[in-house]
Amino acid sequence: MSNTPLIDELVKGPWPSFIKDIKRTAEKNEMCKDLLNLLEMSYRDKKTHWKHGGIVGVRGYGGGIIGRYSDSPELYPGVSHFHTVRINQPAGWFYSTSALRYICDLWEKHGSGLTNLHGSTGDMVMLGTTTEHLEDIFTDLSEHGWDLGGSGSDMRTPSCCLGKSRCEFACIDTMAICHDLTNEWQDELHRPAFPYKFKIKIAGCPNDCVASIARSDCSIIGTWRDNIRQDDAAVAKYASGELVYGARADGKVDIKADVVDKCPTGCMSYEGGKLSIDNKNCNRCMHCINLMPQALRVGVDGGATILLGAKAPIVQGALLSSVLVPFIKMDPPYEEFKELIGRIWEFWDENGEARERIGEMIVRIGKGNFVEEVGCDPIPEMICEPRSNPYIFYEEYFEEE
Amino acid sequence: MSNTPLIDELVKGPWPSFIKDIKRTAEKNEMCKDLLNLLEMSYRDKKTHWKHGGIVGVRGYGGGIIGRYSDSPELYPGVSHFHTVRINQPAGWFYSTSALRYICDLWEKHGSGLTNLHGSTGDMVMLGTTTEHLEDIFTDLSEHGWDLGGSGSDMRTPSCCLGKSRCEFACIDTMAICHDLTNEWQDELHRPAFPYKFKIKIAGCPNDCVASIARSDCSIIGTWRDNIRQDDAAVAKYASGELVYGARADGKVDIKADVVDKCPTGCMSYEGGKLSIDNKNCNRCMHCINLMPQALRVGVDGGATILLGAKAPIVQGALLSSVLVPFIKMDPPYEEFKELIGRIWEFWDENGEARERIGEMIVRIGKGNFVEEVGCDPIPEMICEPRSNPYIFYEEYFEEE
Amino acid sequence: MAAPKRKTDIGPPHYDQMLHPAIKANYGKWKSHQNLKPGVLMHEGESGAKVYTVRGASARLISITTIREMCDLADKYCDGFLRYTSRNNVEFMTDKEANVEPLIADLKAMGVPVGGTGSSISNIVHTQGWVHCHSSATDASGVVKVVMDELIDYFTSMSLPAHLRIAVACCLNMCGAVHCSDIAILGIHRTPPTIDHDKLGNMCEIPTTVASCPKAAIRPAMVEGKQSVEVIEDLCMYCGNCYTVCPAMPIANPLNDGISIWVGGKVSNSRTKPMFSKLAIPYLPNTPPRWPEVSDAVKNIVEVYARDAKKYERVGEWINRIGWPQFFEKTNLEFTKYHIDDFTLASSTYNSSTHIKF
Amino acid sequence: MAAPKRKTDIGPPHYDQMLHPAIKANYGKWKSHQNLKPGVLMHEGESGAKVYTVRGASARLISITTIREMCDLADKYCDGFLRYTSRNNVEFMTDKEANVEPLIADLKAMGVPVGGTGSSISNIVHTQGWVHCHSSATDASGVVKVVMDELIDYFTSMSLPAHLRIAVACCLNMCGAVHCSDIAILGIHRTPPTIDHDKLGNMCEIPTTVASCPKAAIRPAMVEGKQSVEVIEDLCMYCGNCYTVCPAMPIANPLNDGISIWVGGKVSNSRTKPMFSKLAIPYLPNTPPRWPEVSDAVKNIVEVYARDAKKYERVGEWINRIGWPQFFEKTNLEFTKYHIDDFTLASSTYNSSTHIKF
Ligand code: SRM
Ligand code: SRM
Ligand code: SRM
Ligand code: SRM
Ligand code: SF4
Ligand code: SF4
Ligand code: SF4
Ligand code: SF4
Ligand code: SF4
Ligand code: SF4
Ligand code: SF4
Ligand code: SF4
Repeated sequence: MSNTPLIDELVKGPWPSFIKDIKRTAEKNEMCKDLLNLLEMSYRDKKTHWKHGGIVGVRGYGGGIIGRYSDSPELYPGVSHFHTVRINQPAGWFYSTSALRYICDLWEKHGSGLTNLHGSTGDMVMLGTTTEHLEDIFTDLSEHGWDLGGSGSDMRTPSCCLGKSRCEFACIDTMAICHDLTNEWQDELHRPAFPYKFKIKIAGCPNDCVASIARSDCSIIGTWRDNIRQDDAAVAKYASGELVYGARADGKVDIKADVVDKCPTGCMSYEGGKLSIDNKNCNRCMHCINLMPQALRVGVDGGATILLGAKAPIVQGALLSSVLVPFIKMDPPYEEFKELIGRIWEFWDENGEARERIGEMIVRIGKGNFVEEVGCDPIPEMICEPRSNPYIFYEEYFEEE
Repeated sequence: MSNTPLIDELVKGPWPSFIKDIKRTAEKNEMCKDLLNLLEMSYRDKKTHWKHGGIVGVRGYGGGIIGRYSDSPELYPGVSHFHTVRINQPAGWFYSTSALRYICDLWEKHGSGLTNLHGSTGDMVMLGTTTEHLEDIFTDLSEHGWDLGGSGSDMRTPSCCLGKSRCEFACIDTMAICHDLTNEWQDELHRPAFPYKFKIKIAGCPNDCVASIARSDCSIIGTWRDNIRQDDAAVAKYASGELVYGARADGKVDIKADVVDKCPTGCMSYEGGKLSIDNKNCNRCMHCINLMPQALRVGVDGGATILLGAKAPIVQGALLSSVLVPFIKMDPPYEEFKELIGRIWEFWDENGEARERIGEMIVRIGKGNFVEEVGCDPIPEMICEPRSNPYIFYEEYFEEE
Repeated sequence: MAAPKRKTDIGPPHYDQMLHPAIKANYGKWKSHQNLKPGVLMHEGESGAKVYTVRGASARLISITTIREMCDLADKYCDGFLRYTSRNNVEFMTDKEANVEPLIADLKAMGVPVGGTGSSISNIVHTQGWVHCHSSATDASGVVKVVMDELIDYFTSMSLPAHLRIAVACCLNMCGAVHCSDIAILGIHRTPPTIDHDKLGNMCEIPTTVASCPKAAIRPAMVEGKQSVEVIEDLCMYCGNCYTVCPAMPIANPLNDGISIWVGGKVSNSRTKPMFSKLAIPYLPNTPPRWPEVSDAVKNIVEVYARDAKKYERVGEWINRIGWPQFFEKTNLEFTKYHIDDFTLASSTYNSSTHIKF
Repeated sequence: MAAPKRKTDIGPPHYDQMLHPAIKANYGKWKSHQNLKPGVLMHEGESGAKVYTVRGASARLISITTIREMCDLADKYCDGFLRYTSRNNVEFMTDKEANVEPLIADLKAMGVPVGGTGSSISNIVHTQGWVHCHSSATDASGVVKVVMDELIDYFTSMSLPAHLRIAVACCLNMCGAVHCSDIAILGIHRTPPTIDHDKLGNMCEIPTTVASCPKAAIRPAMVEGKQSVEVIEDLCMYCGNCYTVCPAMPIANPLNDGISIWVGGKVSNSRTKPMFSKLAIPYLPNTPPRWPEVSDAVKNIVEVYARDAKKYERVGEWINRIGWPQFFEKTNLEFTKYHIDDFTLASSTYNSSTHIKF
């Protein structure tokens, strides 16, 4: 009988099985074997068997490694140390097989052979190594042109959707931006000096395929200022069913019901076979473009909306990013953007409390104050609605003469 | 030249002038004269000249009188004391002229002759009398079948829209309910014993013509459970323009655009001249009925939605009332409703902090807990959406055996 | 001499005694109504009975002189009955159609505008102001008068896209449904309270005073050997609740008190849910006797709305359709940091989307 | 022996080296795309060039054995290039249409389902769980496996009304976009932390520990002569943040830890604004290895949605149309007091209207 009857249940079924995969690799790797044993124990006890992480790292770096120790080193020595190495992924998660094979070889030599492709932040997450391997891993990586990602109170590894590399919706060059910012801020990435973590995610358009608005302290989301490009001949083809919305099995588009009536601003009309868009009232939601990509295209005057402050619930409740700059051009070298972030970091550094994300600080000090302090003008695009409570801190008043 | 050049400016213009009115009355009443002088002073100084009220009242009552003293008794002795008497209005603010004339006579004798018909809570607000008159006023009033309204931390004078007396939309008999509750709870109205004020307002339908949802701790709003009554012949008349929505100058009803497309639930359709309502999905917003009152009528199975907690901003921000009971029959003697309010008061009495409105207490202790404590079942109608934060206080858990 | 009779807890007179016979006869048996013209309603009973209502404006702050005149009219045309509305208008009801026009003529002669029904601007709900309240940052009745002088044509017609409801409150206590009005005019203080340390200890309970502050800006303090409090001025946003609780902390400041304007609230459930009003103008100066800045500002908002909104759109519904950026653009109002909420629900008002119009 | 070269701060390799030539050639010059069938996209450049993408499922927790197999396929069909998506699927791109079907066949042979495009259920974003995290209340990869085993037909087809995105997080830290998912599966603790008073003073900074609690449930305390803290259990809602900050306050409790289910979140700005997920099921037991309660619950919600929603309605948009009462009715889920928010924005979630369906 198997040692691991519980997790063996997860070998069954049509979805790719991580247990099967670990088992295959365990044939050549002791750490994998003990990981399976430890995991079986968790499945039995309904409890994690990892201890609170210790601080481990590589020389000169304050982040990039997550220390991890099991609570049962005597039982399963193979995973008594089982640290994670976060390798900074190439922008857009594109790989040559030679690059990937190099990583596999490295992890065969220095680790458990297990990875997450990718971690939620975007890194290549190399699961399971021991402290003694860390320096070698780092040296090897850097020799081959790779570097570590972030962890702790630093700028975290930026990530992005594939943008202009394979998407006609991209209003900004997400991968170029991601690569540039990552390099510009290597020090902020590798040497934690902030009140808390700071994540940047870049999406090419409001579809936000990298979920930046939900999970980055700074969301850079592509948009456009001019008009939706429209190809009337293609509209007619959608109307006739010659073209379909391919992303649904049942993709025949009813232009009135599926497009016009679903436009959130009501700025479209379809009469006598003519589709018209009142672009001044379009809020760039993407719906019509998503449905009829052959007929409608984003404008040509691309740039980004900058939003700040998304984070998970703890401590004061989850936040989504919210608008700071409605439109900014994002052309290299991105000076205007970088200066803005510089001012934001400076202000956060001085005013953020320990373990206070930027979004929490904005709520605490008031978005109006924050906006002013980082040198932006308060504008109604920043909010869904003005305050309804009358608790206003008036800063100017008259004095008796 | 006039003594009151500033407020004289308010005699001009087409809207009824309260200054003109006070001036006319000042011819016979000294208090009016000095009120004008004091007001002129406020208009000049841009500042109130009333002092923080003192506690005055009538024997056996804890409320109904608002004490008021001017800060300039030496200048304007006529208003050195200028208390308000709140007389409990008849339900629906209907009067016989004899009743009103009695009040006028009383106020000619014992007060300034000035009133608010009506105060925001609903009372007849008799402005300006002195402490010595109070007992006489009360005795006279009670002899003539009148009583005082509320003030302080008591149940405040309930008020209601005119309901069934003159409105076909009324799903409940607002005036009967208002009168009954006012009488049922005379003690609660006259002897402040609550943590803070408690206001009840009753509207006959979701149009809420008494703004109960914005300004009553307990809002009783009429609604119906069965179907909208529909008269197809009248629908056709609206379609043809024979009938119009009279409340707009330009009241011709375009049934598709003005009614169906504005229905918030999308539960109506109008095809081939036939108007259909999917009543199961109607949320009783009233819009279609408002627009075509000759064609559509509220259902016949009337009752009320009970909502709790509206209040002005101070301290923790304004609240609107929110749903406690989606539907309750409101037939005399209203036992079920009264028992519910009894439980609510009991719980508030025990758990409310000083000067904490019931709405604030509900927010503080959690609406789920409140609902449970007052013996209601938590139901999704109470909320717009379930919690999005994971900060749940689980009350039940397993113990080791 | 016998003590005068003194009954208690008898409650208000029964409304039955106050109803016109035609109202009583059709009570609970109404079928429908029509809005015949501005200020005139006709309600029809199941039986076919008809009752006409004429609605007239009232200053709300009215004297017995005026009330008696209203009674005279009710005696003349309405068999001795009348009523007031939830917005303080006066209503005359009769079952005699022939009475309607003469009644209107008499009302006009008396200086009472007729209107306020349907898609109009009805009477302004308001509060005491300098006429009776110690807490007021501005006058109420005076502001109402000047604003309605300016907007009277909207009272006497039904030309707006939908109902438009205005309210005035003279301080943040907001007596009235000010916080849910299409347009709200709100008196505000803009400087922290002053403290009379000599009196505070005697006049006020210190814990209650401390607890009264929404921003926790008040702390107990010994001042010159006296038990008193101090105000952390950086935290104070001038709500005046401390003054409500403690008379030794007056907050009125003639130089700085003023008026703020709020828009887009509603109460009815018609179409959309009830909504709070939102800040449009953070501060206008207090300029009695005719507050021209205030009446101009309100008029401007009304006019832009009247031009731009679609049929059956309340102010808040209109703004929600066009978006706040366009509201500020079209009304030519300045957007400032004060518009951005910073109180407890602030984060729920941030624009967490890329929905932006360029 | 010379020390090995050690460069720092060189950043990641440039993506240029990682791009298929056809991707490079059309970079920034894409015109449009089509979704040819589940898991297969075709992008068309301005020049007329076509690139085919085949998307395969991945467990995300993958070993070098699997990665090398993926590389083999990329070498065989895609000139040695591949990528991973933001939801951890693997994508193979080629400009040779003829390669598509053989590639799919090889993937299937390898046990890799092809799909996840368009109106499907794509891969489940998830976290570490018992495989690597000290904080986890449940496993992540195992839960993903059993749920996707159940829902695989929705991955390999595009039959849903719209995209459906599921995420799993193993504790309230919610690594991943769990809080904005159509369906979120969240590991939860349900009992307060225990305190190791012997270790706390040495291991943890007491002020930081006290500050870590969202409910102010932690207070400094002397326990048996040791500097430590105490937890006011009535205030604790088991978030585990104290444990994150202080290892001497473990919160895992095998008897009571479990899973909650959340619905209706979204991230895209398409049509509606991004939305948080809302509580659907407050607690399901932790039942490894196959968590049948969890996979059944998720499947039920998906099926009701698939039946009831209109075209192009995400889960949250569907619920907003029908209303939460009908959501609970149609899914046959129990509504409890736990669903009613009681945290800082609670009052904004109350139903302040009479909009109710009977
Ligand atoms: C590895 C990863 C999960 C995964 O399986 O992919 C991860 C794992 C951990 N996260 Fe995370 N987080 C990871 C992405 C996220 C994300 C998603 C994202 O970055 O897009 C979030 C939500 C967004 C956000 O940042 O708010 C996230 C929110 C947290 C939080 C809550 C932070 C907050 O402000 O609320 C914590 C707690 C903390 O910081 O102490 C946390 C803490 C942790 C720790 C370090 C546990 C701890 O308390 O110290 C976990 C280490 C697990 C381990 O042993 O490997 N992790 N964490 C992700 C990083 C991989 C990568 O680098 O690519
Ligand atoms: C490959 C990927 C980007 C990447 O850099 O990795 C991607 C690629 C595309 N997305 Fe996406 N999206 C990707 C993650 C996302 C995400 C993020 C997420 O799921 O965490 C979102 C936000 C989801 C949300 O709202 O919760 C996302 C929301 C969309 C939408 C908006 C859908 C909606 O109606 O809400 C579209 C438009 C559409 O498909 O109609 C879209 C459309 C597209 C298009 C059609 C864009 C294009 O023209 O090429 C791409 C093919 C989509 C497809 O799968 O049918 N993509 N897309 C991601 C694939 C993930 C996966 O493996 O499943
Ligand atoms: C007379 C009246 C205004 C009017 O001109 O109509 C009024 C006048 C006062 N209100 Fe009011 N309130 C009046 C209706 C309201 C309403 C509206 C309503 O009842 O529908 C509200 C908003 C709804 C609510 O209750 O929240 C209202 C909210 C307040 C508040 C704030 C309470 C809160 O919880 O936020 C205060 C402050 C207080 O209670 O200390 C207050 C306090 C006061 C005081 C007693 C001033 C004070 O601080 O002690 C005012 C006395 C003025 C005077 O000298 O006459 N008044 N007050 C209204 C009562 C007349 C009547 O009985 O019919
Ligand atoms: C007389 C009065 C009730 C009372 O007991 O005093 C009343 C009476 C009627 N209301 Fe009202 N409403 C009265 C205050 C209100 C209020 C409260 C307020 O303004 O403070 C509201 C809520 C306003 C808000 O949302 O801010 C109110 C919202 C409505 C509505 C919904 C309008 C909307 O579209 O939002 C209707 C329906 C309609 O007119 O189409 C309505 C309809 C009606 C009808 C047509 C009902 C009927 O069938 O008789 C009555 C004649 C209305 C008219 O003026 O055209 N009544 N009505 C109140 C007159 C006040 C005044 O003098 O102007
Ligand atoms: S976010 Fe926009 S640009 Fe980026 S992949 Fe998605 S659809 Fe394309
Ligand atoms: S992008 Fe959205 S808002 Fe703009 S026209 Fe298309 S559907 Fe309407
Ligand atoms: S609330 Fe309804 S019942 Fe009462 S007066 Fe208004 S419309 Fe009529
Ligand atoms: S009452 Fe409102 S929700 Fe119901 S059918 Fe009429 S418009 Fe629609
Ligand atoms: S709003 Fe303020 S100032 Fe005006 S009456 Fe009410 S408490 Fe007094
Ligand atoms: S005015 Fe308001 S905020 Fe200022 S101290 Fe007084 S109670 Fe506090
Ligand atoms: S969600 Fe919690 S348990 Fe899971 S990886 Fe993140 S921190 Fe660890
Ligand atoms: S688990 Fe959360 S709520 Fe409970 S004591 Fe710890 S930090 Fe506070």
